[in-house]
Amino acid sequence: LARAGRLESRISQERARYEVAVEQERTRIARDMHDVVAHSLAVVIAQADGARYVGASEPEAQGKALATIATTARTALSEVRVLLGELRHTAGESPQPDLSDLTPLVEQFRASGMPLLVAVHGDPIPLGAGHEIAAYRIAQEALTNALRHGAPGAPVDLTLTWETDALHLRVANAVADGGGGVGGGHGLPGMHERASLVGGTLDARAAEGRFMVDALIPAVTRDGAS
Amino acid sequence: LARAGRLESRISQERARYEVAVEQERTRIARDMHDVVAHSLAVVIAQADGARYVGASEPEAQGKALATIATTARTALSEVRVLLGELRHTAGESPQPDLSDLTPLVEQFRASGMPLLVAVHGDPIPLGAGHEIAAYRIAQEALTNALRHGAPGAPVDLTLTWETDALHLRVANAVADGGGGVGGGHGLPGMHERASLVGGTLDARAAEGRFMVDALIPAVTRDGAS
Amino acid sequence: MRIRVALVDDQALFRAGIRMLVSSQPDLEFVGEAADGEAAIALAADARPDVMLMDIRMPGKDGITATAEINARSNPPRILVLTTFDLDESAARAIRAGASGFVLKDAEPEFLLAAIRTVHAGNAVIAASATLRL
Ligand SMILES: Nc1ncnc2c1ncn2[C@@H]1O[C@H](COP(=O)(O)OP(=O)(O)OP(=O)(O)O)[C@@H](O)[C@H]1O
Ligand SMILES: Nc1ncnc2c1ncn2[C@@H]1O[C@H](COP(=O)(O)OP(=O)(O)OP(=O)(O)O)[C@@H](O)[C@H]1O
Ligand SMILES: [K+]
Ligand SMILES: [Mg+2]
Ligand SMILES: [Mg+2]
Ligand SMILES: [Mg+2]
Repeated sequence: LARAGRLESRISQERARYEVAVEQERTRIARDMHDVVAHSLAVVIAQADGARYVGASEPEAQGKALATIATTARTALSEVRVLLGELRHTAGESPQPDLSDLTPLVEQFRASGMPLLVAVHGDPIPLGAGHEIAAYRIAQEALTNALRHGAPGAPVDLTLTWETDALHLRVANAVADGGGGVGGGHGLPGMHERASLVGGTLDARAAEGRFMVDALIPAVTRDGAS
Repeated sequence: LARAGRLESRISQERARYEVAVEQERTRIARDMHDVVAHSLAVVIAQADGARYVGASEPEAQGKALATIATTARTALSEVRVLLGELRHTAGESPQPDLSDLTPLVEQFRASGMPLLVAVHGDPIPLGAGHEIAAYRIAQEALTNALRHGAPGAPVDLTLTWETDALHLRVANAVADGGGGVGGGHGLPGMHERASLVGGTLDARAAEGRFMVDALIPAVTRDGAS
Repeated sequence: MRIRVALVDDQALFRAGIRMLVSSQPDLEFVGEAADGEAAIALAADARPDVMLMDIRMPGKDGITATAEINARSNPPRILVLTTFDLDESAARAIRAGASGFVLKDAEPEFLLAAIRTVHAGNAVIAASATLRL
C-alpha cells in the first residue's frame, strides 16, 4: 500500500513537471512570436514611413525600401509559421517531443519554403526519452537558425547518422551575405547545454561560406540516467 | 462514502472541462494569430512587390502602396498585442476570466491605440461565474470587432449598465468606410451563443454609420444554474 | 538652427527607415546612429545631438542603462525612448533613468516627429502614441 502511495505521488510529480514544461514552452513561444512579429512589423513601418517621407524626390530610396519590406515580411511569415506550428504542437497530446516528431518538424520547415534535404544513415538505436528530447530541440534550433541566418532559398541539409552507441545529427546551410558571426544569441548556448546535459557534445562553426552544427547524442547506457 | 466518490468524480469532470476550455482558447488564439499575421504580411508583401514592379515610373503608386503598408503593419501589430496578452493570460494561473478581467482587457485595447471610453452605471450585483465568463468573452469579441472593423482612430464606447437583476453591456463604434455588413464571421454567432447559454440576449446591428452590440446578461437566479 | 537628432537601435533596417523620416524634415538634422548602448554613449559625446532616440532592448548594454549613463555626463541630449510592447514597466524605468519621454515604435510618423520637437523645446512627452491619441 505504501508502495502504491509512492507510485501515485510520483505520477503526480511527473504530471506537475510536465505541466510546468509545457507552460514554459508556451511562454517561450509567445515571447518568440512577440520578438519576430514586433521586430519585423517595426521595420516594415519605419521603412514605409521613411520612404514615404523622403518622397518622390528620391525614387531610388522608395524602390529599395519596398524591396526591404517585402523581404522582411516574407522572413517574418516563415518564422511565424514555424512558431504557430509549435504552438499547435504544444497544445496537443504529446507531452515532450521525441525523435518521431522530427518528421512533422521537417514538414513545417519545408512548408515555410525552406528547401530542406534529409538523409539518414545507419541503424536506429533507442536513445532514451531525455536524449531524444535533446536531439529534437537541437535539430529545431539549428533549423530555425538556418531559416533565420542562412542564405535565403539555398538548400539546407539535415543528416542523421546512427552510430552503434550514439546519434550524430548535422545541420548545414549556406550563410547569408554578411552573416556567419557566432555571437550574441541564446540559441547556440542552449544547444550546447542540451547536448552536454545528456553527456553529448555540440560543435557549431562557420567555414567557407557554410554554417555547420554537429551534435553527438549518446544512447543512454545501462548505468546512466534516462 | 458514495457521496465522497461522487464529489471526487465531479471535481475531476470539472477539471477536465476546464482543461478542454483552456486548450480550445489556445487553439483559437493560435488561429487568430495566424489569421492576423499571415493575412497582414501577405498584404504587405503583395503591396511591396506590386509597387516595386510598377517601378519609379509611377511614383504616386509607390507612395500609395507605402501608406497602405504602414497602415496594415500598424493594425497587425495592435491586434497581435491583444492576442499575445491573451496568450499570456491563458498561460497564467487564472482559470477562466471574470468581470475583474475587464480592466486589463480595456488597458490592452487602449495600449493597442484604440481610444476606448468606458462608462459604468448603476450598482454592481453578483452574476455567477459562468455568467461573468460570458460577459467577459462578449466584451472581448465585440471590442476585437470594433478594432478590426471600426473606423480607425474613432472612439469606441464600452458601457456597463447594472440593472437590478442583470448586466447590460454595450459596445458601440463608428463603422469603417465600406464596412457594416454583419455576415460571414464566427464572432457574432459565438456572442449570440454565449449570451443565450446563460439565459441572456444579444443584439448586434449597424445603423447610421455606427455598429452597436447590446448584450443582456441576467444574474444567476436562486434556482438557476451557475 | 536645426534640431540635431541621433538614433540608437539594434535593427539596421529600422534605423534606415527612421533615418529617412528624420532626414525628410527641413528643421531636423540626422547626425548619427548606433546599434547598442555602449556605442550610444560614444555617439552622444561625439555627435552632440540635441535629441537622441533610444531603443530599449539591445544586445550588450541596453537602452535604459545607456540613458542613465548618458544623463550622468555633462550636457546630455534629451532622450526619447522607443518601445515596442511592454509599455508601462519600461516606460517607468526609462523615465527614472532620465528619459524625457517614450514613443511606441509604431506611432504615427507625425507623432514621432512632434515628440522630437516637443522634447527639444523642453517639454517632456511622457506618453506613448496610444495614450496621447486619446
Ligand atoms: N545556421 C546558421 N547560418 C548562418 N549563421 C548562423 C547560423 N546559426 C547561427 N548563426 C550565427 O550565429 C549567431 C548566434 O546564433 P544563436 O542561435 O545563438 O542566436 P540567434 O539566432 O541570433 O538568436 P536566438 O537567441 O533567437 O537564437 C547568429 O546571430 C548568426 O550570426
Ligand atoms: N464593431 C464592428 N464595427 C463594424 N463592423 C462590424 C463590427 N462587428 C462586426 N462587424 C461586421 O460584421 C461582420 C461579422 O462579424 P464577426 O465577428 O461575426 O466576424 P469577423 O470579425 O469578420 O471574423 P471573426 O470570425 O474572426 O470574428 C464583420 O465582418 C463586419 O463586417
Ligand atoms: K533634414
Ligand atoms: Mg537562433
Ligand atoms: Mg469578429
Ligand atoms: Mg531592439
